[in-house]
Amino acid sequence: MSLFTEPIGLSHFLVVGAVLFVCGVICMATKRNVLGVLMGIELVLNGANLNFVAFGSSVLRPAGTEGIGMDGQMIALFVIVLAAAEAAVALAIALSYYHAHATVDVDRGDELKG
Amino acid sequence: MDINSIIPLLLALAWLLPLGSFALIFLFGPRMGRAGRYSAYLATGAIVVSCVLSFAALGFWLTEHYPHAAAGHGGHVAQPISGEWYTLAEFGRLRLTIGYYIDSLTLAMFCMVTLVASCIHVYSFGYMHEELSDVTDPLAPLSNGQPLRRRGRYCRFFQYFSLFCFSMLGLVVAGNLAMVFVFWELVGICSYLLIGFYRERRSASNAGNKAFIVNRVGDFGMIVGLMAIWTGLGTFSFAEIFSQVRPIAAGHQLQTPEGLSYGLLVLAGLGIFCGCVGKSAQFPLHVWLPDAMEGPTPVSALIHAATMVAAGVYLVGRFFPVFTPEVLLVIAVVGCITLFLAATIAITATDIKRVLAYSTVSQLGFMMLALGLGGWLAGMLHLFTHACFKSLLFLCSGSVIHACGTNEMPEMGGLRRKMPITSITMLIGCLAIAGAGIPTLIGMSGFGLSGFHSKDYIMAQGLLFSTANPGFGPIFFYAALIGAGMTSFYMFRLWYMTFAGRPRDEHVHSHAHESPLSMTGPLMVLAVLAVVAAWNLPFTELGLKPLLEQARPVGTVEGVAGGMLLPNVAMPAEHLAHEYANSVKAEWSAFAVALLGFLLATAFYGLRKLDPADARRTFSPLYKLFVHKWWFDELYALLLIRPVLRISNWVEAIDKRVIDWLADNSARAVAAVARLDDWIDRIFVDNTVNLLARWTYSTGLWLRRLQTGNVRQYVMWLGAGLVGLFVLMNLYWNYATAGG
Amino acid sequence: MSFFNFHDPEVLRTWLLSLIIFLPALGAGVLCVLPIRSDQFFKRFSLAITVLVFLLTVWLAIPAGDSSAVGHFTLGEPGMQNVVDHEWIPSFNIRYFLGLDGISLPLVILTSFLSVLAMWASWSIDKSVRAYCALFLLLETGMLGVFMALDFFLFYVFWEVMLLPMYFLIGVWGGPRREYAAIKFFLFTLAGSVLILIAILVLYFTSNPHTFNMLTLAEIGQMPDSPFHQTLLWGKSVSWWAFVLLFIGFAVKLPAVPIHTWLPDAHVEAPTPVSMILAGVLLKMGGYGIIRICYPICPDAGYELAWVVCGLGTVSMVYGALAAMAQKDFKRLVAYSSVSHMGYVLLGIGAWSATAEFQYNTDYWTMGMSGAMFQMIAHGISSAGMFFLVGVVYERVHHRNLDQYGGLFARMPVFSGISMVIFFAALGLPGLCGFWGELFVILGAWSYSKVLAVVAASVVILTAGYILWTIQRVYLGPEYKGPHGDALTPMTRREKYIAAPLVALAILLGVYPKALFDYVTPTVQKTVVEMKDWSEQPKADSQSVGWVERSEPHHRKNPPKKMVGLAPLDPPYFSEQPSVDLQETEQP
Amino acid sequence: MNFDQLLQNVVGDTIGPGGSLCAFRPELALCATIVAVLLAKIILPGWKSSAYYITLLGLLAACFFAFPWSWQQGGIPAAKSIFTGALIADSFTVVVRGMLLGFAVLFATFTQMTGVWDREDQAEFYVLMLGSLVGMCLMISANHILIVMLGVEMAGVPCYVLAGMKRNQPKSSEAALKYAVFGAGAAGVMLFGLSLLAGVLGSVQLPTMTARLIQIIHNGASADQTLVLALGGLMLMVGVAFKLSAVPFHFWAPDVFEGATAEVAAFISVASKAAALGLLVRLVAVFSMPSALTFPEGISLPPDRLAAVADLGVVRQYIVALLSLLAAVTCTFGNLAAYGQTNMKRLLAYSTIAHAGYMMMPVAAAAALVGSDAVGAREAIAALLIYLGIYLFMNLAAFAIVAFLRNATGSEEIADYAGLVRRSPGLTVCMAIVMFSLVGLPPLAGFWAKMTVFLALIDAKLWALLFIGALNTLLSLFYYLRVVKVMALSPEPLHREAPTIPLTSLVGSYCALLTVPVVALFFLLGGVLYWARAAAHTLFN
Repeated sequence: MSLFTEPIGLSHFLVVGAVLFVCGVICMATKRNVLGVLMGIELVLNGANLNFVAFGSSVLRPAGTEGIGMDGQMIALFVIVLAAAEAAVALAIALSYYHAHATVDVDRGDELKG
Repeated sequence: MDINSIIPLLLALAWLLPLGSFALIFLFGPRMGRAGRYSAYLATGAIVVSCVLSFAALGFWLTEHYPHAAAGHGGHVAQPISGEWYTLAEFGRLRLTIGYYIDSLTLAMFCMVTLVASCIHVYSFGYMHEELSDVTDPLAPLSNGQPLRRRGRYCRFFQYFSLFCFSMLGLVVAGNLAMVFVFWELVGICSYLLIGFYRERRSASNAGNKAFIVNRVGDFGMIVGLMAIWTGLGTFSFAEIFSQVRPIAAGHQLQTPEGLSYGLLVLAGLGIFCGCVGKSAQFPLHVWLPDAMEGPTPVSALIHAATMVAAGVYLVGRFFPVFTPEVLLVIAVVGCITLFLAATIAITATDIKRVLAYSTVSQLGFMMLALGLGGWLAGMLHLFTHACFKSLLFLCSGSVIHACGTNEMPEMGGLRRKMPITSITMLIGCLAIAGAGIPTLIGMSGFGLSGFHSKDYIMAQGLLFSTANPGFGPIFFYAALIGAGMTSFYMFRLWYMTFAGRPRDEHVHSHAHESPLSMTGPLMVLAVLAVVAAWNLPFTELGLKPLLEQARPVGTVEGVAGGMLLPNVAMPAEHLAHEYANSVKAEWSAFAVALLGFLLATAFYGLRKLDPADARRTFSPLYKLFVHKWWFDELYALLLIRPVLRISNWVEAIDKRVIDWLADNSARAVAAVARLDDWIDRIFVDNTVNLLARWTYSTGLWLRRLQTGNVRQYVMWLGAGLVGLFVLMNLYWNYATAGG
Repeated sequence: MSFFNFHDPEVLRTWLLSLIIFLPALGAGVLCVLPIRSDQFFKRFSLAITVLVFLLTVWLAIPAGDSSAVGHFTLGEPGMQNVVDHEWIPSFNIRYFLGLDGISLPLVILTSFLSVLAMWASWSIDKSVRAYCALFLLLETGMLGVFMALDFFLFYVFWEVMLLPMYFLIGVWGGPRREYAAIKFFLFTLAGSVLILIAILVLYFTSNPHTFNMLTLAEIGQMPDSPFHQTLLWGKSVSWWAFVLLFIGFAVKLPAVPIHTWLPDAHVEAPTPVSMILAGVLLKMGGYGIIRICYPICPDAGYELAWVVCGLGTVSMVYGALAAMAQKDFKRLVAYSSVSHMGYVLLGIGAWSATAEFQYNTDYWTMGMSGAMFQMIAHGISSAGMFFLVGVVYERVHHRNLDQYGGLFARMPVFSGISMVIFFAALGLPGLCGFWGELFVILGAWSYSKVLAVVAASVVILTAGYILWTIQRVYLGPEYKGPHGDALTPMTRREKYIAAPLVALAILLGVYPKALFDYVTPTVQKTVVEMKDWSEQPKADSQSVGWVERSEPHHRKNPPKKMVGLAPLDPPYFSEQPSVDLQETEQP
Repeated sequence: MNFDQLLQNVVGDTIGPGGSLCAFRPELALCATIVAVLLAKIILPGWKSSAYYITLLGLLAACFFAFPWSWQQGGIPAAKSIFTGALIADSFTVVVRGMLLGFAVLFATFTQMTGVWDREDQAEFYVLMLGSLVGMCLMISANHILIVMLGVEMAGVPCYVLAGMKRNQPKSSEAALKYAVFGAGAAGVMLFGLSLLAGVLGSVQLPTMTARLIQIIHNGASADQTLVLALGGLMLMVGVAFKLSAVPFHFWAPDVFEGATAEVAAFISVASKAAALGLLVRLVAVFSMPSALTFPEGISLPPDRLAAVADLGVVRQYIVALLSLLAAVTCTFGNLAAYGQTNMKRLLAYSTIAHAGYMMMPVAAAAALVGSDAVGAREAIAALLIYLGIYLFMNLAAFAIVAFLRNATGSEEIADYAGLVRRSPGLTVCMAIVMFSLVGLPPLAGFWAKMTVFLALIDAKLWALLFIGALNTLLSLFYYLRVVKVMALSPEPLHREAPTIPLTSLVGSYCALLTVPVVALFFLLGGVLYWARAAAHTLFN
């Protein structure tokens, strides 16, 4: 039976998480706008987050297996905070980048190479 | 008083005195009087004193070993005095020492060398006097065409002379082969220095190099011989070598010692002889001696006539017991070729000194021939007599050159009246070398100048050998005969062209004058020697022959039996050669050819009945051959020198082109790789990312059209790296698990 | 802390040897910080240091006789003397282990002696003298250390220490193409020393217990069932590989064809004093390394590869001589003559190792190897002299083109006289130092291979050829043909004083070689006898194919190194204190 | 258990005698310093360099707390986990942390000396540095997924800012952006990997995860389990590799080093690398060997420990393969790429990459050895620490000289160093020593760094790595030598004269101070060795 027919379970969450992760990476890799890139980062982190939460939930866990329990949720919270902090820093850097280059196009920053 | 201790002492003194004078002149030479004129007295004093000492030593020797007629041939054999002065190096059983090996031969050599050397030293006073002041050397032109003016080098000349005397005496007294080799090289270097005495002249320095290098070729062979002996017998000392090769147990007959196969024994003999070939200018290494005449005439007289070149013969004589018959045969052949070759060249040479040089080579050939045929005494005797008359001849020629200022005989002539002493002494010399004398008539035995006796012995030995080995024996005898004939021819040709007839070059003739007493004196002394050298003291048994007879190597009295390789070649016993039947034939034939040569010379140059030019024309091919010295120099240049130089250039090229090329390029290669890698970093990475990006686009993902920029490329590479690593690890994993 | 208890001879020895090695380095340090700016002072100071070191080494060389003063050398005593042995890095069993025997002592003295002369010859250096002197002194420390070190690791360290000063001395004070020459020298030597390092590690790990002690390693290597016999790679034994690596490393220094090309460039570009040191001392390290390390530690490999060694030696002799004959540059010519002369060393050593094959008469081996040693010393004297003389004339006329000399005899008589002696010494004239080494080497080679010996003997002709030709082109002839003719002034007093000792030594060693052999021979004989015993061992399964079929007898189960390593609890710095008492000193 | 009992336990475990906090004092000191610095900026704005001195004070205090005074008497205590298993406190933590703090002291002084931050944002600089330092301390003592994540982020994020702190400089901000984006991406990947691991292994505490891993392997892992585990491990490794700037995750390094100031470059190249290696060692140690802390109650395990060790063999093999691959590629790539460089900082960046490669080798060796002899593995880790300790001095010295020269000439191009030896010989000598030490020539400490690593490789029989390492040593010679050549041999350029920095000056003496150990440690290896072994002592048991 396939994912689509079976009831929502752990694997569905994981699939979504994986998709988020991939989207994030591709977004980072394709967006020229700094903010877009930062969004990509958020997507990646949240993909991981989703995994943690899913693994942590006692409902989704197959019976008789050890899970990570509350740790999952806790880590998710921490990651959210981390993401926020990182976003702040990244935005600040983006700002100074904008000051320096008068644009937020990351492709303009190609002085350093080789 | 024990001669075993006193004689070595005397000889050591006689040997070291010249060294002392050398050191003194080397250090203070130029400060000895004006232009160092007193250095001459020092050197001469030294050599004269050592001459006296040598004769004293001889006297002591005679007190023990007075030769008796009764002793007969090889009857009384005197024990040689051998010992060591100090040790050079010691490796377990192997010892290398400075020692001595003294028998009557050594003593005779000492007396001869010192005596001749003293004469020549005195002679040099006069001959070299121009070196006292500044010298103008027309033969060394400067780049601006002017002749070179240089300081005189009077003291240097005597300094080198002293060094030479030291080396020569050391060579004679040497107690082992290594020591012989040491002084062998030293005399070589002395001759190099003295040949190149006029070092500004290109010809002189070339001749010096030629002499030394050709000698080195000989020494190379000698080293091989040394190696064989050293490794086989574990010693260099003559006494031990002889006792091993000719043990008493075997009645002093030649036998191969353990550790040395017969082949190696032959090789050793050949090697040693090879050294002698170089030193004594035998074929094929004879080419250096004529060029060596670039040196001052006293040098030619002392080194290149009387002593050094004889050293080769001396060594052959000294090492005689170790030579197998095969080696002796080789020696004979070489000697035979040499004496003929050199004589032919001497016939056509016009440079007075070169004529003498070639005659020297030829005479040395005679000695080698004699030794090779087993005529030990003959060879040695000829060595001594030749030393006397050849040095005399050279000194005379020197006096002539000194008077005329040229070496070319065609520019001389008619000097008889101008320089009577020189001409007469030279005539004596010619007679001596030609072997003038009265052969054995009924009853009374043959009698003549010194050369007569020695040559007579050689002829006799040759004849005897031919009878002993009828197969090929006669060749040697006839070659010797022809050689003797040519000898008398070119010697008298020389005398006639120089002294007889009317002057050819008025300018030269007008300047000519008799030399000062310092030069004529030695001439007269040597002339006397040239006459009497081979005689016994009247009414005694005391003379060169019996003296040398004492030194005859033990076990060779009865000749040398056939060897392993050539069993049927036997060197006959020498005393048989003096049997009446044999010697009378030899003497008369020798006398006849000598006379013939004399008459021819008279006919050509004395009475001018025949014109040399006709002869040249008739025999033009031969003449060309002779006058070009058989094209030996050209041959060597073509076969040896140029190839070596070319090879050395190749080697140089290899170094530059190949090895360095490799080294440099490997370095460059690394750098190139680096650049490539850098290039990869710049281009390849970006492009892959581009490719990757385009690929993602073309896969029709629902992405917008994307353009790659640096940061994003990096991120892309992050993902790519992840995937790549994963794939790699998977591959590795499958491989590893599959591999077990 | 009894390290200053000078009544203890051990302590005195330690101080003496360490002083000899490190005094120059100390001087270099002082030189760097001195607030003086006078170049003359720097030179004088460094000269004083070198002289001091030389005197100390001379003190070492004085035969002890019955008075056993510390440091004197006991003649006829073959073993190690003046041994100094302290812990350095105990956890790797690395020791500060110095010692002298008949092989190393002469080289040590040669080093200090040439350093004095070279330093004195440096008077003409005028470019940043302070750095020059400092580097020079550092170099001397390295050289002395190499010859004294008995701990393999220490040896390697000193070996590398020489590298950098030499690089800078050539690269900064050299001629026009100095950078190329310097880099070339550096890379060649470094590549060599990397190989040496690998070999050292392999031996270290194969020996059990792990040790860097050369003498112990030699003992292990000569054991009947030595752990070095186990197969390492491609069916070749450990000792085979070690030998090959070490040999290549040393052959670069020696230098042997075809890895010699750094030498001519380095010499041509280096300033005169550096050339003197380079030719006089550095080349000897190759030979020393082979004698001291390669053969004793890997006898079987040496036995197996003797033909390579001897062959290389002979090839180098011929090759160098031929190449020298083709040179136009005076200094290049001398450099190539060095290649040729060091070939004798290689041949002597190699032949020594190989005669084990068919005869057990140790005397000939001893002779060959002593000859090699003698040749090293003699070449140290003659080549240093030649380079100095070249430098003298180069300083005057600033060119080295052989075709543009001539007539120097008239212009500089004393100089020419000295040159004659030195060049004849190089030519191998009897009565001068060059002769005996060559003679004994060739005589020794005969018992290994007659062909090689004959070829080697033939080199005397080539040698005579290029040396005489050089003399003719430079000193003889009517007049000087090159530029700056008026600058050809006679030798200064300083130059005479530098050349005189070289001439004197050349003559002394030529007339009385025993003076040197008395030091060398006993040790050589000992080594040779050891080798003989080794080669007389039953070698049923050790045929020259290598050691393929050998099982691995000494494969270590749990290495004792770890036992040492397990104890991090002992306080940190006790391990640093060199303990004075000799626990397990050099071998019985 | 009821709640207050739990509370009791927690409190006792945290602040009780020998509780977690006393093992955590250095980090606390750092945090306090951060606060102090910020306060000082508000309270005494007049005092220009207040930040520096307070930082120095705090760092010294941290060092004091970090120094293991008790070892002399009690010997090295066994490892213990603190904060209920979040962190692990053992000799490794102590030594590496001490190394970091010591470096920080030198570094702070150095920045104060170059005075790039002698502006109003000096305080921020030090705060960021300290914050990053705290993150690093967490990294090296991580025992829990969360701590791994936190540590990496805390260590990383401030560095992004530092890289971009040169205002209005395009290069600087560009570098910062690249660093941030790349770093964030790497962190994301790592986090995802961690989530996978945690999910499959059903735990977030590393030792427990190992235990589960053993269980799974023992019972035979299913294919997809293996796949997910491998992928997760790989993603985790990506995060570490980014910190290590290991190929192919190194792209940020050259750009950041060039864009940021030399000071920041020094910090990133030494401190964050050391921390990353610490983390790597932690992970390898945990996953390659069941540690004493591995067996919490309630997990059924294979009968004995040996079996467990055996079970982990496959994991070790995986780790060794991965690390060897990365190490070989990194070291070769770095060395070769360094050739073409003309900018000194860029060259040093590539050399840093190369050295990261060298430093991963002993870890691989350790992983390879653990199974057979743990002692050998410890030796390998000790080799790594020796390398780190020596590398710290060499690189700091190199960057310091670069910075001083930049201050003097305003250029960081190698070509502009030409003829430096004439003007400031002392500095040139220092640079030469450092360069040759980076090559690894005796008698310089760098030799021991490489030597010990190679010894470890030989011990682990990783011949391929050994060969590559030796080869690279030879390769690296060229470009280091080039720098020295330009400084010493090349003639002084005509248009401008090289700067004059005598060793007697302040900065000169600082360089000398950093160079002395580079020479001295060669002869006094024993001390370093002692500490390195002490650090490795508590690992793998």
